[in-house]
Amino acid sequence: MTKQMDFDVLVIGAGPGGYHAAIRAAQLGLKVACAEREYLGGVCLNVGCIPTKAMLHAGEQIAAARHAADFGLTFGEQNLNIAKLNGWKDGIVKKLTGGVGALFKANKVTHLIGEASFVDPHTVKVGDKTYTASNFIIATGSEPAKLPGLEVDQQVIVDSTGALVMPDPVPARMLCVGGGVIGFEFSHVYNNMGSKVKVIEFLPNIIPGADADAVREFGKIMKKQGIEIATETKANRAEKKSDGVHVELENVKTGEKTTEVFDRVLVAVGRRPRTDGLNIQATGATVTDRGFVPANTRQQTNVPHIYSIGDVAGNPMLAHKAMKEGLVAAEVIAGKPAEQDAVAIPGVVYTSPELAWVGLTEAEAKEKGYEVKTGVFPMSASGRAMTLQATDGFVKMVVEKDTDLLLGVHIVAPHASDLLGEAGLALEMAATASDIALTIHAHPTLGEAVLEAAEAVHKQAIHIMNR
Amino acid sequence: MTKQMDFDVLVIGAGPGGYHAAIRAAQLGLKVACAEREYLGGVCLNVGCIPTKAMLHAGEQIAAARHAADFGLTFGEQNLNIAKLNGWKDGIVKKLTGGVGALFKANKVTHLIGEASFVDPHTVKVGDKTYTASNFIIATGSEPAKLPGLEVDQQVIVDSTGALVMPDPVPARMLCVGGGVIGFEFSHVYNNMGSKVKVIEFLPNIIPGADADAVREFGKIMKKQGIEIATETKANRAEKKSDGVHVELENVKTGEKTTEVFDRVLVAVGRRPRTDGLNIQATGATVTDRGFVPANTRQQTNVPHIYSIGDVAGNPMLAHKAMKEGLVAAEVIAGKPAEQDAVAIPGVVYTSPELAWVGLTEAEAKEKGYEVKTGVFPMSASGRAMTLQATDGFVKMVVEKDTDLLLGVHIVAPHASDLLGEAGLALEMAATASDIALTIHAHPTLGEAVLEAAEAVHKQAIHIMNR
Amino acid sequence: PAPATRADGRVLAVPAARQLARELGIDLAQVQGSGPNGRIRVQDVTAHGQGGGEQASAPQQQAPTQTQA
Ligand SMILES: Cc1cc2nc3c(=O)[nH]c(=O)nc-3n(C[C@H](O)[C@H](O)[C@H](O)COP(=O)(O)OP(=O)(O)OC[C@H]3O[C@@H](n4cnc5c(N)ncnc54)[C@H](O)[C@@H]3O)c2cc1C
Ligand SMILES: Cc1cc2nc3c(=O)[nH]c(=O)nc-3n(C[C@H](O)[C@H](O)[C@H](O)COP(=O)(O)OP(=O)(O)OC[C@H]3O[C@@H](n4cnc5c(N)ncnc54)[C@H](O)[C@@H]3O)c2cc1C
Repeated sequence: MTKQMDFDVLVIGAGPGGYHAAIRAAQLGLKVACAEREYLGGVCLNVGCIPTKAMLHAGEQIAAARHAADFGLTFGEQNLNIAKLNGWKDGIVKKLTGGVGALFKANKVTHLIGEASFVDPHTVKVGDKTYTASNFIIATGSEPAKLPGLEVDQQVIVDSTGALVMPDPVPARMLCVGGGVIGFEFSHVYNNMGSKVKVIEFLPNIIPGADADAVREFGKIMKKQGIEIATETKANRAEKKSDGVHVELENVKTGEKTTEVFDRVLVAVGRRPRTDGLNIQATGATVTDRGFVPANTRQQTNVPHIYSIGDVAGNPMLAHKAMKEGLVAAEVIAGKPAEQDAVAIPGVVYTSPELAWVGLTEAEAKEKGYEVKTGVFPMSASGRAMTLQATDGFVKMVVEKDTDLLLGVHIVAPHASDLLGEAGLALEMAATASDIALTIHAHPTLGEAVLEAAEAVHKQAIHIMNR
Repeated sequence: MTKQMDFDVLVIGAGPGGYHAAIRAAQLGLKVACAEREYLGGVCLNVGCIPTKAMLHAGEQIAAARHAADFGLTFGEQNLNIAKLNGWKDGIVKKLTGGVGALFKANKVTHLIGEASFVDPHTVKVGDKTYTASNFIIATGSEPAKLPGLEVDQQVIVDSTGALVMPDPVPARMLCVGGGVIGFEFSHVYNNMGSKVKVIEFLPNIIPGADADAVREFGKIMKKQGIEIATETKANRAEKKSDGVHVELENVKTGEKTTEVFDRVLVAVGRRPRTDGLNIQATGATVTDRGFVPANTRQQTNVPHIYSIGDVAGNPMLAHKAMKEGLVAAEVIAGKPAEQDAVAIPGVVYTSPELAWVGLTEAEAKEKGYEVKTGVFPMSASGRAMTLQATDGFVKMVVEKDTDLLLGVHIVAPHASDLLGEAGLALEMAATASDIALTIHAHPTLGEAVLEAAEAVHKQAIHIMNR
Repeated sequence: PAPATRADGRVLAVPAARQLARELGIDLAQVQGSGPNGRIRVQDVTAHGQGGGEQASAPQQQAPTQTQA
């Protein structure tokens, strides 16, 4: 690497992609800086993955206390101190973002505070200083997409960041515009905390990208828990009045319009890549019309010393994809033979039960020309699920017919995200359904449902009849 | 198989080993009977795995309600209806054992009610009828070991079966004699329900068989939760008096004796194989002095048409081992190339956090001559664990130094049993730590701690400093 | 040479490969594994069977068409 440069690598953005890249590059002996204009940990730690999971846990504990009556445990009146709830969540965020700062220090990553803007392909400006580097990693992430007619004020009309602050009192009526992962996580939180929640989705199905059977099961369970779901529905406009926000909803098939009143409206209609202020043109790196900065499997843009990772590099916009890409970029820069060669990137909706999947859906597998067989095992037949009072859902396995090769695993179950570990490793190791079926799974565990789904592929599940 | 026989296979005992064997044999087209003298589902469903997990869940919900105050959720007075608790647990057991009955019917397994006793190598007597079969599978399980001086009355001095019925009121002072898996599961339940619990263990360490570091961490956490633990201690005798059971305890190193008073004493000092009434001598099958009926990896005893599976066949006495052996025996009888060739049999203590492991402990690996490296990742550095209010514990990975081959995984963490799925599959697939480290794990999940432990093996964990 | 066999006698093979070897009557210790550390995969057993190293005693399974990614 060129001697005169200030850094071997300068990472722009300290989200999960950026901080993984910076730390790994430092571990590999490179001189590293990471510029961040807002907060260490990016969207994920500050206003994404982590605070939502804290809120989800709190909501689930409220539900759990209610269900405890089933086994004879009851409580006098319940009180939720909302200031304390928000503070607890903020405390977790602070601990984790502080942790990133400490890791930067310990790994000798220079933390540059401020917005980075390219001056030329080897120079950025951060605040009023300029820095040169042999390599740059663009990790500037994404931001919520906007919806015309529903202007976010972060009080009554909120995006995911505003929704993270629970108002006091909890809103009685809540509309979630967008039936994707983020929309459902918030809907689940607000529903458990006492809001009457309605989710609307423009497309015919919620949770786009997930397996159709899994989505059907998931939707059924969310409805059973009290969430109203309207697909093929859009929100045209919202008007704030004294009795609440009046939202005009339209059935996109019939064109029928109705107006409903809510106390809080969440706009969760997707995210878009963020490169504003970056002056990326100064580098010559390509930006697509949708604003992404695409990269090859070594995370290089068309300008080889400029790397792009995470949400800004492309879909799926998920933290663990950003992390993987961050590690790959750092290792490639350090001369290691790294590549983003993942067979599959898992997805999770952290509701209760969770919806989690990795690999191909049944429909995707068929589209790709695979002849498939499937195996399904219902959680209602799991002893462990019964003892956890959580028997909704199933494990579905999609397998290539001739070779028995695992193609995808789709789980609606308590702790589904924990069960993904096995499924993900199985896919990466090119495992077959037999490999899973022949592996002893501890009893009684939720993982036995994964085993039984693999057995069901061969029509040899034990705890259900195989058809 | 001989034509004149009543059955192709006659299974003795309908525990998890027996009912798996019977159902798989039927799936493979054999004519099957299963004799059971007490209850479908055996120890596991009736007085073992399942009811304990129900009680553990109930206890954990009590603890969770207390911890909810951390995020601002508080409750008025709490009431535990103990009759309802016991009834709820019994309901789950009934549903599952009823399920086994239904599966027998659907798979056309003939259920013979009564104690089976061999008449000759091809004939058993059940009640006053005799049946012949081409093959027999002995799946008669095990029963609690007794401790001289502490006679079980199932009221104040109980074994695991008596301990499953929670008395009303919950005993104020409880002694658990035996610091193994079963002892700790009950201690955890009683502790969460309000008992002051003391565990005594004869050996220098609790949870024999588990990794020493994991056991140390686990013991620390149990103590923090309020359980008193005394190792190298035995109970000599118990005397029931009006103010409770007076138990003489002895420090086995110093010989020092003290007497302490308890309201309930649980004797959980292990289990022994059960062949009484079976008249196994009539078959010529070997029985060891400790009462086991040993089998080869095809589950055959020295008499080839007589198979032995589960607890009665040998240690470890675990339901999932029994199930695997049941499937193997059934498949071998059906002429399939099955073998009990498991690389590792997982173990779990279903407390909160759970202690779960699969494969070799560090000490075992070294004993076997492996040069090992290890990687440890603490749950306190896991974002997901923070949101679950459960940051105690760690994931430890034991790996062969030169080859990076995974040898064992030891987990003290919430949902540790769910994380075992990945670890177990990895061992069976002969995976390396790199295979796990290179696999994308969803964020934020507890499984990331498994990933990070694998990275730590290579001194490349992201969220801790690597030494 | 059979590098998949370890000093402690364990043969490094995935569960489905072990099953297939039993089905075909093939001694895993004779199979050359193609994975890391000589780990034996299903296709290694199939290839060994077809290579005539051992006489297959049962109908052979279809070889997986897709190799490890
Ligand atoms: C509510 C919500 C919940 C989510 N839950 C999950 C989940 O459970 N699991 C999951 O996998 N994903 C989840 N996501 C998505 C996840 O947050 C993103 O995929 C992830 O944060 C992307 O990481 P990143 O490093 O690419 O970018 P980001 O996290 O967006 O970080 C980019 C960083 O770059 C900084 N930056 C931008 N431009 C500049 C500049 N010019 N100079 C300096 N700094 C700059 C920003 O301030 C920001 O800190 C969630 C998202 C939301 C909104
Ligand atoms: C409190 C407790 C908790 C446990 N928790 C777990 C756990 O979480 N996970 C785990 O893996 N293991 C656990 N175990 C161990 C597990 O229960 C046993 O390993 C398992 O039940 C063994 O299965 P089996 O089929 O070999 O025998 P068993 O379950 O013991 O069943 C044997 C059956 O045979 C019947 N029988 C015996 N003799 C005859 C005869 N002559 N004629 C007819 N019928 C006969 C008996 O009535 C019985 O139903 C636990 C055990 C206890 C006591």
